[in-house]
Amino acid sequence: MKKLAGIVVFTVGLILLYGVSSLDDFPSWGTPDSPANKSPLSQYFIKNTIVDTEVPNMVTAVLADYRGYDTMFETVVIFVAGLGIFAVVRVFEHGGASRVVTADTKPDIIITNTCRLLIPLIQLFALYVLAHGHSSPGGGFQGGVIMGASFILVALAWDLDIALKRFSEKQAFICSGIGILIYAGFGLASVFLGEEFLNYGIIHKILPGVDSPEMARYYAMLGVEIGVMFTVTSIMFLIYGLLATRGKMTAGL
Amino acid sequence: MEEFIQSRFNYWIYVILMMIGLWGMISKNNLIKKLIGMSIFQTAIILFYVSVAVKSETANIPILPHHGHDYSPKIAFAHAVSDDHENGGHDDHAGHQAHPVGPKIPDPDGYANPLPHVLMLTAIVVGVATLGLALAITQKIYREYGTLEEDQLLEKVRADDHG
Amino acid sequence: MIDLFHLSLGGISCAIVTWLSSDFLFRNDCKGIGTRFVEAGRFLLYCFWLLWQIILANIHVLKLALASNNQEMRPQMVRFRTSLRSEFARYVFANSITLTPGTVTLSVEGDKFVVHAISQKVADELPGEMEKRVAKIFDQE
Amino acid sequence: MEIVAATLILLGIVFFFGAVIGLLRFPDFFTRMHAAGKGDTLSTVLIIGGFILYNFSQGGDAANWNVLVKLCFIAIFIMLTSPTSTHALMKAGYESGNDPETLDDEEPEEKEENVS
Amino acid sequence: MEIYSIKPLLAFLAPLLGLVFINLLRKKPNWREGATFVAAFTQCGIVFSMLPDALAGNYHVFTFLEILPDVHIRLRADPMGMIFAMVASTLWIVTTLYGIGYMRGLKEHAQTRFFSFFAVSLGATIGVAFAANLFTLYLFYEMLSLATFPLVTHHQDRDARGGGRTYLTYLLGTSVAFALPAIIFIYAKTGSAVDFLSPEVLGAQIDPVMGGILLLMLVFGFAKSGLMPFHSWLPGAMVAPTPVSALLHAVAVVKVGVFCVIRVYTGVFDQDLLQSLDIGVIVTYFAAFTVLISSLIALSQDNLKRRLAFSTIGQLGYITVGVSMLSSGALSGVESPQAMTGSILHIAMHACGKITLFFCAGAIFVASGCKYISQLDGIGRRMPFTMIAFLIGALSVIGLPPTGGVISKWFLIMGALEAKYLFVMVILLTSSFLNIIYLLPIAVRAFFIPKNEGAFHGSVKEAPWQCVVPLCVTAVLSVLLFFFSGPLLELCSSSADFLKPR
Amino acid sequence: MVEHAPVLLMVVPLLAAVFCALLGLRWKALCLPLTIIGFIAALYFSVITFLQVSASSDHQVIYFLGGWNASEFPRGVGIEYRVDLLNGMLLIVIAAVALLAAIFSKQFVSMETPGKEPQYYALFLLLAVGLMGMTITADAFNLYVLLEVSSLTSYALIAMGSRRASVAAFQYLIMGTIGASFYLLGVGYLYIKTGSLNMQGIHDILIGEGLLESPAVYVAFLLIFVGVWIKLAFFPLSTWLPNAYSRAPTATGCIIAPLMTKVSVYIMLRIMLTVFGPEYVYDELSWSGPMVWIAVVAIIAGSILALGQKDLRRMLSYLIIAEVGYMVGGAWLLAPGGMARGESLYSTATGLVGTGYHIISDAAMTLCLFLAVGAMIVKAGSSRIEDMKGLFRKCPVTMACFVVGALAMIGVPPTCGFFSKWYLISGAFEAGRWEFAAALIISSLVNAVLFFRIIEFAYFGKLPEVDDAHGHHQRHDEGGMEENPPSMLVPLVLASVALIAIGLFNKEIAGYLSQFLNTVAMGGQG
Amino acid sequence: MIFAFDFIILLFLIPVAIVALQLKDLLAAAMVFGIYSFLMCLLWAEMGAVDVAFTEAAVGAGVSAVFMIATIFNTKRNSSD
Repeated sequence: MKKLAGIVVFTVGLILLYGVSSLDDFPSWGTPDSPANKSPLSQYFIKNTIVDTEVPNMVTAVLADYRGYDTMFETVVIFVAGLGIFAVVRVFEHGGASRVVTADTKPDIIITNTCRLLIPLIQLFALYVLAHGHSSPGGGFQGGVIMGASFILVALAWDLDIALKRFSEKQAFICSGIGILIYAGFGLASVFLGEEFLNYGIIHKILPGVDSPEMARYYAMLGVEIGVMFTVTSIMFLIYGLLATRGKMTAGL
Repeated sequence: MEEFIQSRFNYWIYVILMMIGLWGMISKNNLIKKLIGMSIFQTAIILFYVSVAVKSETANIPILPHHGHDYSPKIAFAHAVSDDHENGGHDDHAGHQAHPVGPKIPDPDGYANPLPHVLMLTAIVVGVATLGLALAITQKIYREYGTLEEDQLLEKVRADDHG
Repeated sequence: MIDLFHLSLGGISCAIVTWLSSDFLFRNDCKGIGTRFVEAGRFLLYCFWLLWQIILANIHVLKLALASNNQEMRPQMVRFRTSLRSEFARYVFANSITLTPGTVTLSVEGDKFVVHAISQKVADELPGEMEKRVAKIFDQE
Repeated sequence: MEIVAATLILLGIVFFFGAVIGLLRFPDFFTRMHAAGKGDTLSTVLIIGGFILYNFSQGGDAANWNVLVKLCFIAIFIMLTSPTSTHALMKAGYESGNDPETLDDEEPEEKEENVS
Repeated sequence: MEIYSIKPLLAFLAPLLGLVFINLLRKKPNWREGATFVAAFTQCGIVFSMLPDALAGNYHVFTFLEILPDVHIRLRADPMGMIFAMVASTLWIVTTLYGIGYMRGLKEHAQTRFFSFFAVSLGATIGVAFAANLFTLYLFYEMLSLATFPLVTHHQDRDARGGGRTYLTYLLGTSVAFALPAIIFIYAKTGSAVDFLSPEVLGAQIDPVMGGILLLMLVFGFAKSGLMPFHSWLPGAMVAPTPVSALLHAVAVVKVGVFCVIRVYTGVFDQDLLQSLDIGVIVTYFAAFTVLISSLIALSQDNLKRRLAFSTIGQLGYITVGVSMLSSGALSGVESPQAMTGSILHIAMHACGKITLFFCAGAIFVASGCKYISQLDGIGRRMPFTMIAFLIGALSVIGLPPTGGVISKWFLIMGALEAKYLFVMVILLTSSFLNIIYLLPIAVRAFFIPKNEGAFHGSVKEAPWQCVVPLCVTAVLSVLLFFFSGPLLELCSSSADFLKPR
Repeated sequence: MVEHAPVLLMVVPLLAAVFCALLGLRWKALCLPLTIIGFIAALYFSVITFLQVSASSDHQVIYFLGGWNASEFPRGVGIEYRVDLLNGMLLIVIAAVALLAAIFSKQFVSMETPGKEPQYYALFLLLAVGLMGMTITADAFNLYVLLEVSSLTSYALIAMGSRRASVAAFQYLIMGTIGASFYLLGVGYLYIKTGSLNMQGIHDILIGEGLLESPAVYVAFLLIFVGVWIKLAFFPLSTWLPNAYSRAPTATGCIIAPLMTKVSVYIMLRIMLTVFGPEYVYDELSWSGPMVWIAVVAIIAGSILALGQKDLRRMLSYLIIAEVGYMVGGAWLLAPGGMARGESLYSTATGLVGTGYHIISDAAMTLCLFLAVGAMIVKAGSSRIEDMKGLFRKCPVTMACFVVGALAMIGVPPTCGFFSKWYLISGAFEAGRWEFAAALIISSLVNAVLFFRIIEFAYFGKLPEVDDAHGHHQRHDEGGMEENPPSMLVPLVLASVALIAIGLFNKEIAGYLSQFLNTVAMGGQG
Repeated sequence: MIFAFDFIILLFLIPVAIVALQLKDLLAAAMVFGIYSFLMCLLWAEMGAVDVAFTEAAVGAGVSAVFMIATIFNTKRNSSD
């Protein structure tokens, strides 16, 4: 078995090396002249994101607008992961179920106090990452992960029960669903306004104070990212809760 | 030779990392080890994509310095369209001439290619989703069989099949 | 990038965080806003003192690390009871101890502190002046 | 200004260096944690301070203020988290039965330890 | 001349409609059997109503749909199909009556299922008879295989299981393994599923070697013809209730097999191609071999039905031999060869004779419970009608006057002479002789040897009238065919006219 | 709304899934109706899309998501959907299969995964969404994302089952991730050589810039195909399939088994024809010889392994491997050099028509069989073949449907299995690949043996309660009948009717497929 | 683009990856895997992919490590290989 694995691995490696090693075929690393970098597609993105969408961060613009559909399904992937993990590990033990015995159930004063100080900051940072994702690295997903991490931190510093009091399992599910609904809602809104799915430009017709499709895209992207954040935050927390408690959702790590 | 190494180094390392990851996935006995291998594998692929996007020396991160709104949307939009379609998107100087007071067009060589970055954001998300699900399945396996070693596991499954 | 839209986003973010976790940051509401500002001011002063202490201690540890023979190294556990009453004050104290190189708070249970010190010199300084200064911040002398 | 900044950064590196030496030389888990956990706090803060000064020296328009605030936040963050993490690690080590090498019993240096 | 008409379809659908009613009326046995009768008479009526047109050379044609590009499911009542359809539908009526007697006499279970699948089988048989092209033929051929499976395994016991397994393995196996690829190959070559009226389509596309292989694949693919290496399903299928053996395994199914073989020879390959196929001789040899060996095996069988089954295999061999001689070069230039006529005629003649024999075997079983020939000593006195019918049937199968078998055998032997296949003639004669040896003694024993101990219960009487009447009818039919074979002969020779170059 | 049908057919079930997960928390009973509504909507929109496609002049409907229209912007700036005749049909099949499986699963979900109905149905919907997206997307990376959506849902759906299911799901996950990652990597190689992610765009650049001989493209091809082969369980890479499919919860098996591999085969076909193009796949590579041989091995191995199984679902799983061999072999039947000789794809690709047709018919067959087997397992209490005794008497309708499915699998006319074999074998003859035809015939025979064995058990085995008490009696036929509830029977009967319907309308379907190939050939030239 | 920096991190990645796979203590392996992710994230940031690096920092070095540790905590810490 190990031998077979070795053979497979080396074959794959050789094939890949064969692919990248040909000097006149495979573009060198970092050359601006590679077909990928010279292609109209890449050039279009660099040149036109700002005029199409008013968003300086090309990655965000491409992510949330040009390839917004991908991102919608990226969110769905997260949602699927949450649902799937719930479906796989969640056990329902009503009544006198034994709590998971943990190494130290008593919260430590130093840690809890640090977390008390940090968690609001982390959450603020998460929101900053989300809101500022248009002009600096970041966006809904990163913000969502950080936000989720803040709740995970609560669970780590105190106890999952405490965390669940702030953000219960049910709320997590609802938030994750709402995130996708927000995303798909933007898409459907553009459908109802007579354009293609996720063609945010048209939303300027109903958005007060926005007169150009470009700005509409700008704002819609923010809205979409908020949707992503909702889903990611809640699912990250949910996954942590489920994994840390073997699906019992009480006490735990 | 130095040139050769330097121009491919990223790719070679990615291949090696991928081999390591694949080897971990296939031949490791412990399920969590397999998952670590899987993550290494996926990360190596992301490395590949990110390497594709690099434009050495000349390029900046794909975020425009936001000096107000000096990219005039309306004109630039029309220009961009005509530019890309009549000149195949390669010649932006012509665009400048066509619009003497025209907008500032970002230089395509001045920024890293944003598209692979976008793709890889998605890939990372997919990776973490897969990892989470796999860990959940691992926990379920442990709950049912009490072991995470593949050989013991397969034996127990076989016993299940016969029993 | 400072425009109305982003400012309002910032405002909204703050509001959201307040709504989400204000009860974390301010656990008891009995203190007035004035007290809090005063405490913050004192805390800032304390920080500068602490930074100085940290530098001193760091040099000490550096010396320890670089010394050819570890004569001065006397790892030991120091146990003592603190006079600080509020939990947050104890927390600040414990963190300060940890921040100063050479001493690390191992556990805080009630008013009992267990501190691990790396040398006799730093062990002797405990709880010492630091506790007093912390107490001063929070009016707990 | 730039010279001060460079000095601060250098100083930070010196403290880092000390921490690394300590990490290598100290006899047991706890003492090593002293070196590792604290050396970097000060040095990071110093280095960040150097960055701040350097940043100022480049002229102060809005973007740099932006950077300044971010750097300050990082420094505060490290000051806040570093002692906590050190504490958590030490405590975990203490409670998992890793007896610290204390004044009373001088032990040989090659003591098996568990990093995590 | 082709007439677009719905009649062939109706003939096919009549049993299927019957099936619906049989199932609807499953709670009322008498009504249910009534439905079967109605279906049988309807079918028979429809088939015979097409006879005048068929004799006049006007073929009724019905096209279902274009199921594959350029492949239609098409039914056509041409003379050869007419003969077969007439035989099958006529005998269905008789068999139904017999079946009722048999099933009720033995208090068999699942009678609704029995009659349902019986009807489906008959539908499929008619479908085969009227199939106008190779694809349609294959379709109904497979339908018949599957529809008869529940009948073969009717008893649902260990024997039935084994028999059924062999049955399906051989029939489905050969058809899927040989016939289907051949048909698909022909389709791939010609873009159509050769219509039986235009065999030259294939001839233009194919070289002799490939043609020979195709011929072999098709002949052996239609294993219902009982050609020797693939014959053992037939004795295996004898576990079925006797009406099934009688109608299906003496008439419908096996005749479908040889019918398919005849179709292959006459409808798929045109004469020029056939003449050039040296490999076709193999079929003749195999068939001759089958005739001889099966007769020898039949001699050694004590089980009456099995003996009859092997006899059937031999008789099927006659038909195959007759038709396979078409592929020898000797017949070139001969219009409507006599062997061909003999073959087609033998379908009808043998059907009447053999069904009589099976009916008798069944009647004996119903009346006395005897399955073995050695138990039959003296039974002729208790069951005179049955055993006289048996005698007539045996004569017909052997080919002695005054029964229909003589005529077809005559044509076959003349055909062999015509094709200068002397060894075929010798084998046919030898086989007839063997037929005498293994069939006549049964009747002789039944009448002349006194009853010995433990053979059958003393109280054996004739079987129920529903059993006896049919077997008398078929026996009489066998005799009548000898005297009134005119229309049949006419049909046969017009069938053989297929071979004329058009 | 009509012009948005290509996207609505995914968005509506997606929303249904979300609502299912949300409302299900409070009202569990809402889940199934929501699922069914979602799939009915999907079916409706698929049919509309297909009608649009067949009505359009160039037989395809292109939908630009986000409005990044290729006529105004460079191709591939946005993501586009491209529905042609083949994937239009496939959409309908997916929606219909999912609908039937959802109805069927009613009895099982609460039994096999208690308390998790909302999640189950949500995942179920999302699986179908992912599969539908995979079929119609024209963007190579979007395909990856949707592939992962469907894969993750299927891992979860399988792992929800018994304890053995979780191990199988883990193996599946590892293999699936390797496959998907290889695919992603292959797309990366293509991207670096062409700079495009749009399938048609990649193809145009490959042809236009003469990249057909580039090693990187070759490696991309290898990687993508190995990835896809893992996903579709092509023989040597199929080790995960039997475990995963046979141990999955019954309801899960009913949707995964019919759809996953078939859609993956379609993906392979699509990549062959659209991304690399027949010029590359058939002419440049000339892999047809070895590929068909591997397919032959796959068919034979799948069939023989199936022979050795005692468990009904496991047997079916091995048969899926054989069926995959049919389709892969059929897709590669085209002789190398044909394109260069100027033969149009349209006139020489009966094998491809057969593959396309078999994708559809195999989806229906597998659905019918898995549904029937699910229903049989309920009645027999186990999935072992020996335990199927006497089922004909107990549940005749179920067994009749099973027999129809079995006949289709064997390839008996007029079921669809016969016609797909017909096309495949005639394609093999056309290409002169005798071994492939022989393998198909052998597999048919083995299938006959396999299914016949089961039917035998079900038909002959005596039930304890039906004995001489009822024997020799007219009412014997009805004795001991306990048919499954209508929620199981209706989908089952519909599925078996569909088998015959697909068979009878094979000419129309094949016509669409030829038309599709014609379009591909046109696109390849243009 | 700083080639040396890139070079060093890349070279460093390989041993880290191998160690992550070879450690018998799963918790340690998970931590080393976190280091691997973090190195990757540095590398990407250096290559100009800031968004990707940011995400990897949050996900690879953060959340996935936490998930892994949670699982290891709930299952078994030692592996046979």
